[in-house]
Amino acid sequence: MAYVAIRGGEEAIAGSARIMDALRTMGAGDPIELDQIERQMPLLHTKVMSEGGLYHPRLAALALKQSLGDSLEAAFFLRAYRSTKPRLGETAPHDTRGMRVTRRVSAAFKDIPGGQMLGATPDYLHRLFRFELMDEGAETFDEITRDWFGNRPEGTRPTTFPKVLDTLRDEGLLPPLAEDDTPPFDITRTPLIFPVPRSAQLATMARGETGGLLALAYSNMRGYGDVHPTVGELRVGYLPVTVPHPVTGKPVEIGEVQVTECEIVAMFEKTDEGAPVFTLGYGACFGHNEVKAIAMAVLDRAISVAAQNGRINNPSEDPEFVLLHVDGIESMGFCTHYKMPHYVTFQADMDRLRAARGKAEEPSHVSN
Amino acid sequence: MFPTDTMAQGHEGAEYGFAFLDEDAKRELRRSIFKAVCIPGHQVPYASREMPIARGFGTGGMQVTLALLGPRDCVKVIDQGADDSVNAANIRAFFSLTCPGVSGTTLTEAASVIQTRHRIPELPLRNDQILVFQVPYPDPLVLVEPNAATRRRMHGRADYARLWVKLYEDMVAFDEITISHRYPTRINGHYIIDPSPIPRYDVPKLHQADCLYLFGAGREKRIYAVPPHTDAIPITFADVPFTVEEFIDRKTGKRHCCRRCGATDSFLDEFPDEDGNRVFQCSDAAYCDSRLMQQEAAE
Amino acid sequence: MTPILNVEHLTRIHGKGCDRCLTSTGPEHDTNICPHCGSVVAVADASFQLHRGEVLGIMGESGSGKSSLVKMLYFDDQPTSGRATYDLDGQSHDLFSLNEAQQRRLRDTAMGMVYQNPSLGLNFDISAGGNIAERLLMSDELRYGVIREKARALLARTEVPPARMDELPRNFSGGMQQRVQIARALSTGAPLLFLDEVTTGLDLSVQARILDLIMELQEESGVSMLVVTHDLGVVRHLTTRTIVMKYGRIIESGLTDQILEDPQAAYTQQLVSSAL
Amino acid sequence: MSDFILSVKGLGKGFYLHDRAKHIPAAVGISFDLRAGELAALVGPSGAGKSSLLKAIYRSYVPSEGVVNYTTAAGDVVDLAHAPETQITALRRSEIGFVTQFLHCLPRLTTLDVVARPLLQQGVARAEAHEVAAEMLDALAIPKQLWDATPATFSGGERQRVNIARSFAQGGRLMLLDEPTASLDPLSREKVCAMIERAKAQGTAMVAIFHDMEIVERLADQKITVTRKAFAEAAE
Repeated sequence: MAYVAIRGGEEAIAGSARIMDALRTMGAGDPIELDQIERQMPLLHTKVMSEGGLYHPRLAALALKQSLGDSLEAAFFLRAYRSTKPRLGETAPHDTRGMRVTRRVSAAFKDIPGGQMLGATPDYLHRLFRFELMDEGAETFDEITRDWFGNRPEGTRPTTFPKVLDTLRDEGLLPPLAEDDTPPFDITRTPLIFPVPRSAQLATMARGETGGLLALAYSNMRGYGDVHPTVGELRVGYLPVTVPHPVTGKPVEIGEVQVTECEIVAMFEKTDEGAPVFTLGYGACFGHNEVKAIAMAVLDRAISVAAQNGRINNPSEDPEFVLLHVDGIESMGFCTHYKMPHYVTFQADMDRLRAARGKAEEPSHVSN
Repeated sequence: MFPTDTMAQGHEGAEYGFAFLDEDAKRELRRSIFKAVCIPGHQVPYASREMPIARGFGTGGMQVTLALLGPRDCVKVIDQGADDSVNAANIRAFFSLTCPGVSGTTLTEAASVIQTRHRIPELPLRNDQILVFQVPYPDPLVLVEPNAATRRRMHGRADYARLWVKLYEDMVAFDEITISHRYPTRINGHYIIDPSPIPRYDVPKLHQADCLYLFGAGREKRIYAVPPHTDAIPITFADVPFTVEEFIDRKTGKRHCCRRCGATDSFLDEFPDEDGNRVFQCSDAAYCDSRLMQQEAAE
Repeated sequence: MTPILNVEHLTRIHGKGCDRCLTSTGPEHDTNICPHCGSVVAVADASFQLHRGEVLGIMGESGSGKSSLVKMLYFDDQPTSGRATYDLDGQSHDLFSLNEAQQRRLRDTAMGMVYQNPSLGLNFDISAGGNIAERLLMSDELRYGVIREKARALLARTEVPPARMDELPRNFSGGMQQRVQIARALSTGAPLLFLDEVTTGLDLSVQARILDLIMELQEESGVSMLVVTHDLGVVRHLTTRTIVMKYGRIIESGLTDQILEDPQAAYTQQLVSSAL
Repeated sequence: MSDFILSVKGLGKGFYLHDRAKHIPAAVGISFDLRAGELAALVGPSGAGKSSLLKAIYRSYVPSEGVVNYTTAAGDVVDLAHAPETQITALRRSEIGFVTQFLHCLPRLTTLDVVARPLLQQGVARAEAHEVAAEMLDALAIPKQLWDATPATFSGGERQRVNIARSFAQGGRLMLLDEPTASLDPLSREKVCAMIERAKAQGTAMVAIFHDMEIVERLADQKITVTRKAFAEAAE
């Protein structure tokens, strides 16, 4: 009997878990190594850390392995793990001028101080299959690696670069950076009660789901909005992380995290001081995820414009609309929950429908 | 004790501390719970943590329960009134995994904390019991106002006319108030709450109860409470009485009864049997079982 | 006799404002934007009284501050400075020193507003009757039968066919939407009504019928009205006294026939002669 | 207490047109006193400013100079030239009437309602107001079948008579009449004159302009000659 089969859920769950595990292992040859996930799928791997809001390369790889490669589920593992850990300290704010840059481009200027640096990007690669990758061996990997290290361009390129936007600031085309010592809004310790400060806006998007951010930013780009961004600078690299020493209080470098950062320059606006200036949108996230950083920068700008004008014209400009809907863990979870039983509420629905139909069927019923 | 082998993550249990959450998180939750009890019906925001089950599956209720549980507690988990539906089983397994020492039960009268989704048990709860609701939408005003900032202002001013307008429009269209569950209920004369998707049948149980009711919304990050001996009045018109599901057989004019235990005083699940007949059965499995046991003992 | 509404030195400046805003704007400077700080002086030092049962016109072109004035009195906006007292049943309410809940209560029960744009005054997603019901519910009427009857009677009085009371006002003509707004504004029997360009944008024949309706209702109920308009015809039809505004200032006030037939200020003369 | 209902001293009216920076010469100040039941006729050449002075008494025009002392039913003396607008409004509603040739009325009201309206505004019961209105319409020979129609559809003469009916229905202590008989046929003119005589007999004081000197001679107790100030004098 179908209804009774639902009862006894514990066995059903145990069975389901066994099938999932079998799915992961049956006929799959050698188990995939965590290192392999981290090294051979770095973009997927860092996306999981970014959306999970936890920079833990090893657990991120484990999460991907355990979730059968589902990036939302994997990010979810990291988030849930976070909930069990106390907070031991806070890092100081980091200046991305100190980033060890592996890629930086500007769409605004041909020549930028330090030069453009294309780095690793699929942007200009043809999406044509390289069928030989179907059959690579360990020796092929070694060969490619040797070739790369052996033929690297000569010279002493710097690893850190000045920010492109500083040039615009020097010229007065961008407003000077305002000194602001307000501690940033901590979205992991405080719920969003609107209106929220910009730091809450940025933090929420920094661990937002790439696809969600992209969809909303794209709506703005396509005409449901008018940010019209120019990528002032997009950089990818490694940012040293420092924490105050527990005893001396001096900043100590404890490692580095991979970060993608995007600053967009948007249409200029009038200021109280008179001369118009460009406006900025900022995006940054863990790992190498340029689409996410650009989308975030566009949304940051869109929300700020609306806040400034006191008028929301498009969904992408509404902080509540954007910030409450870009979190992948929350949206995925809520979508999933509709699969759970809703017998009671459906029973209640039927009761109301029958009552309403009963009224409608009564011949004596006169609509008033 | 709970069976511990039903979760895929089971073998990792040792990696986690008592009640899963870190102590700071639990302390924050308890502060929010106190505040919610002090201001009946007010939605207290809190920094909802991610749970290892998905949003929408009861993460809010779980966090409240985890903040309450101590090693001497006895916990019961129900979903749709049943202890062994998949979600209830899953959450109970999680408690057993992460809360060593806490005992589990399916008996309503034996539990100190009951976590529930969509039902209030048939057996009246005592003043030493807490019922924790899983809440998908904490704010009844979402029906009439999409903007959260505006809704907060409306709650502060007890500005609820638009909810009544919704009832008015219902009456105009159907000559009935068609809200079947999540029935807006006014607490202590001020705040109106969404009592979670319990059926209308359960709403009167909130009023002047002996037990404490706590509501946890994980995704929406709100906790609220109906303390013991507090007014909880479903909103309606002075001349349109609030009604509950009656399970009247329209052919016979009599109330349907549970096909297992014969109860005529419980909320019933309705479903087709193998022959396609509509049959009815207690939604509260523990209630149904205890009636059956009493009947067996009497025979 | 005390006036029902006494407005003293009401000022509204949009922007950060400076101490030269008031002396650098106005009709004599031909602007309401402060040249020193760029703030917009919407209303400056406006004082007037509305007497019980009186229909007072506030006339001016767009940007004159007439709508801003009424918005403040209806609590849609906050004044920068100034005072207004509302005398209700012998009790005087200092409008801008009330707390938000008191203001809302007063607005919901003792004031009515009819906006030019019906979408501001009506909820288009609920029925015409529902819009009336909302006001009645705000004033604590919780009997469905009574609400239904009152809504029906009010709509009938404002000539909305009873058969349409359960339809959404978004499907109504502009004139019919205004009738619903008027019914809603009148629903609580408030002794004070604000009308903001209520006939602007309607067909001439519809305008005339709405004005007649308003006039009849005024005579029936004796409600005091503040009628904001740029239309001399509306002023002539409805009001006994008129205030003329320009760049946020009251530049002239008087009996309506005097304002129309013997205007004193240069601006009013121009306004009247250009309309004739 | 004065036994005058109206005491006008040095009332003059001129205009200043801002856009042309031009003074329009004013009517010379006039003075006269008026008792209950008396009619003062303003006479003088066309363009001398008779209408302007009449409107200045009613305060449709702002008087340029002079005093217009009116004794109210309650016995107070009010200078209409300077009284607050609310007081003017109150007096217009209950004591002071103005009759022009032109009728402004609500297009939806029936003729009977148009005439009864001022009484209704004074708070007179509907039935009683309609009775008085019917009497007035009857006296001015407006055919009964027209009473339910709106005057908006009437001929000029009919409208004028409806307007007069309305003013006399309201009655009052002081009536200001601006060419009430102009362009009426002889029969109607006679009816209006009779009505004026009747009102006088009932004690209504009146200030009137008639283009027909015969009527002036017949009805006026005093004639006030209005002349225009010399241009040079006005421009000072």
